[in-house]
Amino acid sequence: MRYYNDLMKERRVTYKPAGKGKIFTDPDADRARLYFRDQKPRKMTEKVTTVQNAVSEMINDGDYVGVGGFGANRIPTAVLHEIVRRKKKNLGLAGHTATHDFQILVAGGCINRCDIAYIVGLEARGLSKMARRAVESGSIELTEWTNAAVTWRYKAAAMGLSFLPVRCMLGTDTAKYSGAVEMECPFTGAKYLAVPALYPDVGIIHVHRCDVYGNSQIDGILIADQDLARAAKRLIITTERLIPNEVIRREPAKTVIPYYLVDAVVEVPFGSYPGNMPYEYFSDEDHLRDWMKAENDPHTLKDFLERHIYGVKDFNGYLDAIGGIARLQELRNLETLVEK
Amino acid sequence: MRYYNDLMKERRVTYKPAGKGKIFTDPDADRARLYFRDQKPRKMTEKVTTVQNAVSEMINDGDYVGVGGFGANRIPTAVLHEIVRRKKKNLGLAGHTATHDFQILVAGGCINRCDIAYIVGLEARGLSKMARRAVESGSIELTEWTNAAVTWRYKAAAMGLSFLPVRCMLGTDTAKYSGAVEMECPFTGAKYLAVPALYPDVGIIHVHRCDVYGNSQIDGILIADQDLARAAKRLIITTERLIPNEVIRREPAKTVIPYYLVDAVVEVPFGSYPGNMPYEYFSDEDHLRDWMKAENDPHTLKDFLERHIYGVKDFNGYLDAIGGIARLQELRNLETLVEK
Amino acid sequence: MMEYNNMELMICLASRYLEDDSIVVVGTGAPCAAAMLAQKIYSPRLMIMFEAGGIGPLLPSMPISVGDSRTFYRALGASSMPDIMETCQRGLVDYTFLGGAQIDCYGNINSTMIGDNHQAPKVRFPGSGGANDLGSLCWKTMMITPQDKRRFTEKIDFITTPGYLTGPGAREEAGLPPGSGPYKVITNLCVIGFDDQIKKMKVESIHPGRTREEIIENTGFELLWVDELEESEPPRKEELDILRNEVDPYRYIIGRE
Amino acid sequence: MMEYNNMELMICLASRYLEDDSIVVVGTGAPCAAAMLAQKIYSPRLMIMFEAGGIGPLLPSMPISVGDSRTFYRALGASSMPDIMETCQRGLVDYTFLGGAQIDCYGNINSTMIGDNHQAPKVRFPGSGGANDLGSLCWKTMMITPQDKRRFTEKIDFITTPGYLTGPGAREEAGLPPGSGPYKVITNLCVIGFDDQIKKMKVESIHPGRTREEIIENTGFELLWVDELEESEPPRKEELDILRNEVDPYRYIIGRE
Repeated sequence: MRYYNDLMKERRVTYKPAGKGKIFTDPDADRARLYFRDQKPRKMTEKVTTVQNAVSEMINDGDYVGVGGFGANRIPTAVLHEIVRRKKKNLGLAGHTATHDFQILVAGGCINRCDIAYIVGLEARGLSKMARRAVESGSIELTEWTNAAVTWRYKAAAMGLSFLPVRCMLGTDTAKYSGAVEMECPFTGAKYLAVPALYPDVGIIHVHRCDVYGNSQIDGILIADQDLARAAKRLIITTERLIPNEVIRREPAKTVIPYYLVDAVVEVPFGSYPGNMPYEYFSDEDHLRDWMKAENDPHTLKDFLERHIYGVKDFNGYLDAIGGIARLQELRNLETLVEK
Repeated sequence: MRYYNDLMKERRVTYKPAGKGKIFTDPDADRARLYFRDQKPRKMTEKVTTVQNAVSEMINDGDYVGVGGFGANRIPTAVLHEIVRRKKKNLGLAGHTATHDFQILVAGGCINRCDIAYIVGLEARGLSKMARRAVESGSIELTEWTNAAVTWRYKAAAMGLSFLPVRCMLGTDTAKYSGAVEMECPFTGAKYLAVPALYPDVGIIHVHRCDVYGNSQIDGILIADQDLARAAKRLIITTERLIPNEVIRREPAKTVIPYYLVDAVVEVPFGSYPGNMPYEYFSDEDHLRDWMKAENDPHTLKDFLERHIYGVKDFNGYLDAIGGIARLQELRNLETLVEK
Repeated sequence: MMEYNNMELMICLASRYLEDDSIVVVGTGAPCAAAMLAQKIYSPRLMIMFEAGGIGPLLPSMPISVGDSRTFYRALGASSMPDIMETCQRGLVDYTFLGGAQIDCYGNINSTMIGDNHQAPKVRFPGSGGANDLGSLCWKTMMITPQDKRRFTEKIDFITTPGYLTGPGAREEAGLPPGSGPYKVITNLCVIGFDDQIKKMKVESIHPGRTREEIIENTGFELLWVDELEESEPPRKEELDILRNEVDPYRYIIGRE
Repeated sequence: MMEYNNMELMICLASRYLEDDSIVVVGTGAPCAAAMLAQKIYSPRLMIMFEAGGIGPLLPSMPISVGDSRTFYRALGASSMPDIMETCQRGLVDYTFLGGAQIDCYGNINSTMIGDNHQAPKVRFPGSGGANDLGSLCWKTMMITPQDKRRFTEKIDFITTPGYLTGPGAREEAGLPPGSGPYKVITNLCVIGFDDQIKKMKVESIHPGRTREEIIENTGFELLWVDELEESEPPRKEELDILRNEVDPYRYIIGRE
């Protein structure tokens, strides 16, 4: 039997920054602990509020934001629109497969720095010309990462650490424009990159259901939201529907986000529209195509945004503008593969 | 805004073993990758077998074993008894709140080395005199850790890494008798201990239900089993009941252990007895008390083991010996809080 | 005045230190009884967590194991050990309760072994379990323990769980989270806190009928004493009633004394 | 001989490389079509994973996003991005498919930007997404891409995803898992592998109607050629029928050419 300690002795090693990308958020776990101790409400109290109040009270100009879901799947659209309507400025963003969410925030001119895993594109749908122009103009400060790197940065924070070792990015320009650090394994000497914990100022996550305290259930894939919820200093939950606490207690294993992580709860039916909400409604590909088409011309885009965001009072106004219940019913049938 | 990179530059740091405990398993992630590539069956094929075959084909003398559940909760008792019946020798064990499982394996004289988080005791029930004698005799090589350290060692392996940084054990004798290494954070300079990934040769986990391929669901807390299943080189699943694959596909989010992690599947109703199986049956505290009482005298213990393990053909024989269906029905009523 | 035994006394006193709207991770036995009692009288919204994954259960009875099904009965969550430990590491858990075979003046605890040969100890205990993790990562660590010279010793045989280690600054120096550490030790004789400056045990109140001399006799190191030493308030009738009738009706814990 | 377009050709060829009983992580578009086609003809037990968490779905149609609900429709599992990425990092994933704007002779891929000013690039692409992760951590990386001088260049503007980096041993030297790396590049002109020794692109077969000269003209670096250069077997009738009628009936992908 081989004992690995026989190989082990005190030794000097080198930590070397792998890139020149900026780290926009404080990875310090002790400072995060103090914040969580002093600012996170342990009290299981009603947290139900409006989108307007959640955004005005919990998102400040300059904050760094992490958005749940995956681009145009289970995204908190209502909060993103409200951020735009309120003209929030100089936000930082975790661009963790940020597709339509990125598009919304860039349209509003809200972002001035971004940790990139995936931006500008909308996956199979093509690219957002407007977002692309904004990035190419140099108006957004950029640090490169990957989807796994950002998910692990959230996980580092969720674990209460200041870093995690990873095996991606090594040897590439992605690393050279990242904030990762080259290091080695204390046991094997293998090369790793260390990535810094990412504790966003605000996390925004849309869920299927939660109680008034914020105990939340999500159906289907979690993407990175179990970790984002734990990493975020403040957490806004929007939910398809509010449920009694009793339903939470009936199946405790379904609680992905417990109340003590949550600072605000808003009930927003169809809240991921025009994104896909698993088991509820499919993405509105027509509307997403209209948006991308509107970007061909600044005037058209201005009109489009006026019609759907600036000119409506709230998210329900937006839903009315895109066709209301009738359209949402079609998207429900698409999602559930019901043929009519 | 403060940028953390401004603090960063290439620098020399020290890695220093914090303890003299031995590391019993290979933490090397590259070797684990090659094992997983070459030996893990990607094929979604029927894996149903018997306890006898699973133990004889998949557990060798000298192997290092990780046991699922938590001491006397959701433990794979049938496999543990079969290991004893087959007189497996020189096993290593992850003593991750190992209570009745430890007691069984030590009674069989199967273990010669142990990563300790918690051994010898049975929580509120008291201590196993027999297990204590065995440990005090020096016959088992011991390395100290903690419950969190072992769970994170599994997680390091589950993540495909060779180590993880942790904030427990620091400053204590627990660290001095561990295999951890002192290191510091590449971003903040904070002190950490690095713990080596734990890839057991064999993992054994009892679940509520799985299909013939091994896709498994667990009700209630997972303890560390989501990570143990991913860390183990070979994985034996025992299950309360086999279910059709169709049931798995109906709620994919409930799959805690997908088939490609699983090497053998055995249907063992009441398989956690005398341990607690959440929502199914409570622990048999009378039987556990009888076992502990039998340890007062080597002869009594020998008789006890003969009656319940060596002298019965299989796990059903054991269940008959303790009172069969009638007793199990009582334990079911205890678990579900049904008053009769 | 009501009759009560030492275990009842310690549980009742401990329950008063658990603030409402806070989070506590407990083990089985007296700590769990104290938390349950606190919930029923002082801190109805105290959130109890168990290290194996249970979050905020409506405990129907005393758990036998920190991983048994009672620990997540009608709970708010049923997750995993890494989730709970990481919640502690992240700084969200206010209190924890530990026990041990030996404790020193800095609140360092031994639950591993007696003797000096680790491979063949004179007496082997279970080891850390989650104790080291909780004592390292939760904000305030409390202990419920009988007090005698064997347990309260100048030098413990093995530091399983860190108290203030060697004194002021030692936890931080070791890399443990600043601001965490031992908070109260509740014994059959007195309630002990820790001096803010030198981080050593400091007696805060003496239980009814006990004396300073008795405490000194039962302690293997020098204790500090607060200036205005008080008498501990004995168990109230409501506490004892609920403890005996609702928390531990079968006297699993309070019958142990 | 049947008519087919370049996209159909590439998808059919790619589908033949996915062994049965293996695991592939795919994105949307052509790779997903190739995996679905493989499942329906050659590798019924090929397990398709998506980086956002979908495991082994019975895909009812082509996903629009690697995180949409189709990616876990009647799936074996619906987990999370860290779970999938860690499964790759652990060495359990055999194949992945990537695309990109530029590729060099070592299979390094650029999907980040054109230009030399990172803060204000001439052209910005989405970035790595999961590409770097999958190309670093899966065993065999395949590409489906049109071939021209603009894409197949001597020096790419930005290495988003590692191929063999600077040649033999470079991946290992960088710390990437030994034994992983680029496997096949399937273009509209030919199928390209990588030389075992020098890790550079080596043409293995030329598509019907294409010539060596045409390939050279459309490549910005020197290619290697296998000694026994073959003609790629064109799409079979069964492949095209199933691709057109079952995999992509609305011609989302195959109509793009």
